Formats: sequence, structure tokens, C-alpha cells
Amino acid sequence: MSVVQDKYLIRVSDDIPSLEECNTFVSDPSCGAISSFVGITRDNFQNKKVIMLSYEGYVPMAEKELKKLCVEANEKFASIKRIAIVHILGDCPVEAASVIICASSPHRREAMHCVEFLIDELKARIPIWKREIYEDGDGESVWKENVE
Amino acid sequence: MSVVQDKYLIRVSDDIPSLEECNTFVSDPSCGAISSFVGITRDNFQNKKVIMLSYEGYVPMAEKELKKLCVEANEKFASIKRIAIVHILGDCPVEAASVIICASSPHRREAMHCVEFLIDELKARIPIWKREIYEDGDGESVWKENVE
Amino acid sequence: MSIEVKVLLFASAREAAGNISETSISLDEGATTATFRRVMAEKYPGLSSLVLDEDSLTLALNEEYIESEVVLKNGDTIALIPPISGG
Amino acid sequence: MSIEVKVLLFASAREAAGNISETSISLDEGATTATFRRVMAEKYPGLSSLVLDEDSLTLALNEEYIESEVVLKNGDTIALIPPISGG
Repeated sequence: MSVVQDKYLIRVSDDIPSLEECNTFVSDPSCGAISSFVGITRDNFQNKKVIMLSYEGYVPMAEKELKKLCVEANEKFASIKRIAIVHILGDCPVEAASVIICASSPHRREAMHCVEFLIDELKARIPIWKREIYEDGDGESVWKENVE
Repeated sequence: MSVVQDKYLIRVSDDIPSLEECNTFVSDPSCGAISSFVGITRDNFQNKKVIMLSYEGYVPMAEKELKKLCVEANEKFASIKRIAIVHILGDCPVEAASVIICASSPHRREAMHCVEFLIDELKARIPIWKREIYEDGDGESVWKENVE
Repeated sequence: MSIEVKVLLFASAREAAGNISETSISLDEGATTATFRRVMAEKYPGLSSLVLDEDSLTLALNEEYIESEVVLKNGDTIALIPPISGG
Repeated sequence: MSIEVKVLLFASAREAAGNISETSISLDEGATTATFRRVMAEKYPGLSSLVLDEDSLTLALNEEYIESEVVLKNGDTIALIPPISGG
């Protein structure tokens, strides 16, 4: 029985694979390079102490758009072998991962540039929203907006 | 008792930390981004089937040069909080990690560009050598030379 | 004749509408996305400034972003996409 | 008067010298890195083309790369660094 592995691992969920799992997914004997990006919750924003982020997503559309984004990345960076791109939903405390992206390629340059492209585009167009929850006051929080 | 964590995790050894361990080392509450690069053994070179790579290093100098490189990277990318950079010695079979680099920063751009700088410079100046061992023939092998 | 469309609201749009994440509304046949924005603004006054601001709030029709005015059909799903902030 | 320097050989340089990874050699006082290259080439004929090729083989003195000719001192450690290939 031959097993054809999926080219893309995509998940938007309150339970996402670890960095190690994403890394293992993209690993391939033909690849010499795996580049990764992990977005984690920072404990501060403009001098306010942040307790956690809380994420909401339009799940089916977000996953569909991520799939399109992977296909587009693979057109732009042709040697990319596999991509994992996963995003958390719900509460994400300080130092926890909100997004993990891994890409593999035979040589290093394409994997690194592909991951940079993917995180930039994810932030620009995937329908996911974060609310920042601050320590002070009565659980004050605001919906964020990606500015870049 | 206050614990001041080291800023850099550097190791050139036949036993290196995992990606997850390197990632945990660089993680910090003030950082929103961790970028990683993993170099792995590819199964081919110019149509030859590669069984494994075998690494040799001038260990004390390699670690000293990596330390200098980290300091230099931190001058170039000032917001970098922590760096892990580890390189295997000895045999490294196909799909095993030969080098792992992680860097953390408050925002993503610096972490990503710092890791790219680190792997480029590592390949240009750290005294480590790889021998490529091929499948065919009687264990034919050659010492490689980084061309970039 | 009228059509029925399913509406999904997220994040600040959901909250502005009174924490409604899903509803459906009737529109006249031939209604466009512009019509839809006006009807939503009337029905949910708290949402009106956001839903009428095409620079801030994008629409997705059947899970695809739409860039320009589109005629809606019965059974369409339309999602209100306030400024995103994933990552 | 003569000085003694410790020599470390790696990878292709080690093999070209007959798989010698560490040795020590005596040099006249005042000997430079250029002298060192010539003495090594004479002592290890298999190594001569590599050790005389300054474009391919770099030297490290006491764990620091050296860019130009340097006078060696007694007790120095000098490493032969053939083209590197880490990563």
C-alpha cells in the first residue's frame, strides 16, 4: 500500500499540533531545510500588562483561505515540499503559541522566505480576530487590528 | 533568589537539544515571535543517493565563534531577546537535524531576519566540516565545501 | 418576491449587533451587498457605523471575500468581517 | 633558539596528512605563519598543495582566524582550517 502524504497541514482550532508535530509533518528526505515561525502571546502592549489573548475565527473560511495561501506560496516558492500552518482559537495565555508555520525545501532560502510570506499574508487576510485582555481594571479588553 | 537566564544557548556536540528545547529556551513573556531554522540531512546530491552526513568540528573555536556571531547578530537586530544555536557532530542520517537555530523578539521581522543572518554566517565562518557518504560503491564519501 | 440570506457576525461586528453571531434576514430579490449593508444598519443600530464603513468592514459571500457590489441570491451565506487580527 | 607550536588538523587536512589530527612542530624563533605553512608542506607531502594554498586553507591561531602573516610564539596552537561546510 502506498501512502501519499498530504502536502499541507492546515488547522484553525482550539487544539493545535505542537511545533515538533508541525516540523515532523513537513520533514522529508529530499529536504535539507525546515523554517518555522511561532507567534506567541506577549505580556505587554503600549505599557499595558496583557494577561492573555483570546482568538475567534471564521473557521471554514479561514481554513479555505489558508489552503489558497499555501497553493499561492508554492507557486511563488516552487521548491517548497510541504507546509504546516495552524492557528489557535480561544484563550491563549502569555508565552503560549497562537500560530505555528513550518515549511520544508531542498535548500534553505526558499523555506525561510516562504515562511515569512506566509505569516505576512496570514496577518493580512485570514479571517481570525484577537482580543487583548489586560490585567488592570475589570478585565478590560479590546479587539485588535493588524496594522501592517 | 533571582535567576538570570543566559541570553544564548550554544552547543556543538554529538548530542544536541531538540527543536522544542531550543524553542523553549528562547521563549520569553516579552516576545511575540520565535523564528527557527532546522538544517536536515538530504537524501541526494547531484543524483547521488546520500545515506548520511558525518560532521567534524573544532569544538572550542566553533563555540567561541558562535558566541561572537550571536553578539554580532544582537547588535544588528537589537530587539532580539534570546538565541539558541546548536550543531551536531558525528553521524547525521537522512532527515535528522544537523543544525537548529531559534531567535525570539517582541515583533516578528527581527526574529526572522536574525535567523536568516545566523544560518548564513554559520555556513560562512564556523569551523565545522561535513562529509557526505553515498550509498553506491564501497562507502564512497567526500568532504563538502559551502559554496555560498 | 424576497430572498433569505444567512448572516454570520464576528468579533467587534458580533458585539456591536448585541452579541449576535448568526442570524438570517429577508431581502428583496435583486438586493445587492450594498442593500444588505443598509438593511443590517437599520436592523442593528449599534452596528450601523461599522457595517456602512466599507473601508473597515469587508463582506465574505459563501466563504469568499468580495471586492465589489454583488447581487445576492436566496440561500447565500454572508459574513461580516471587521478588521482582522490573526497571528 | 626554537619554538614549539601545537598543530590541529581537521577534515581534509587531517586526512591529507595521513589522518593526523594533532601534532606539534618546532620552528625557528621569529617563524611566521608563512614559515609554518612551508614547514608543514615539507613534513607532510600529502598535505603540501592544500597547506600552501592560502585561498583554500585558512589558519586559526589560538582559536582565532588570522587574516595576514603573523609571527608565532612558543606554546601557540595553530589549526589548519580547510574549506568549511557546517550547516
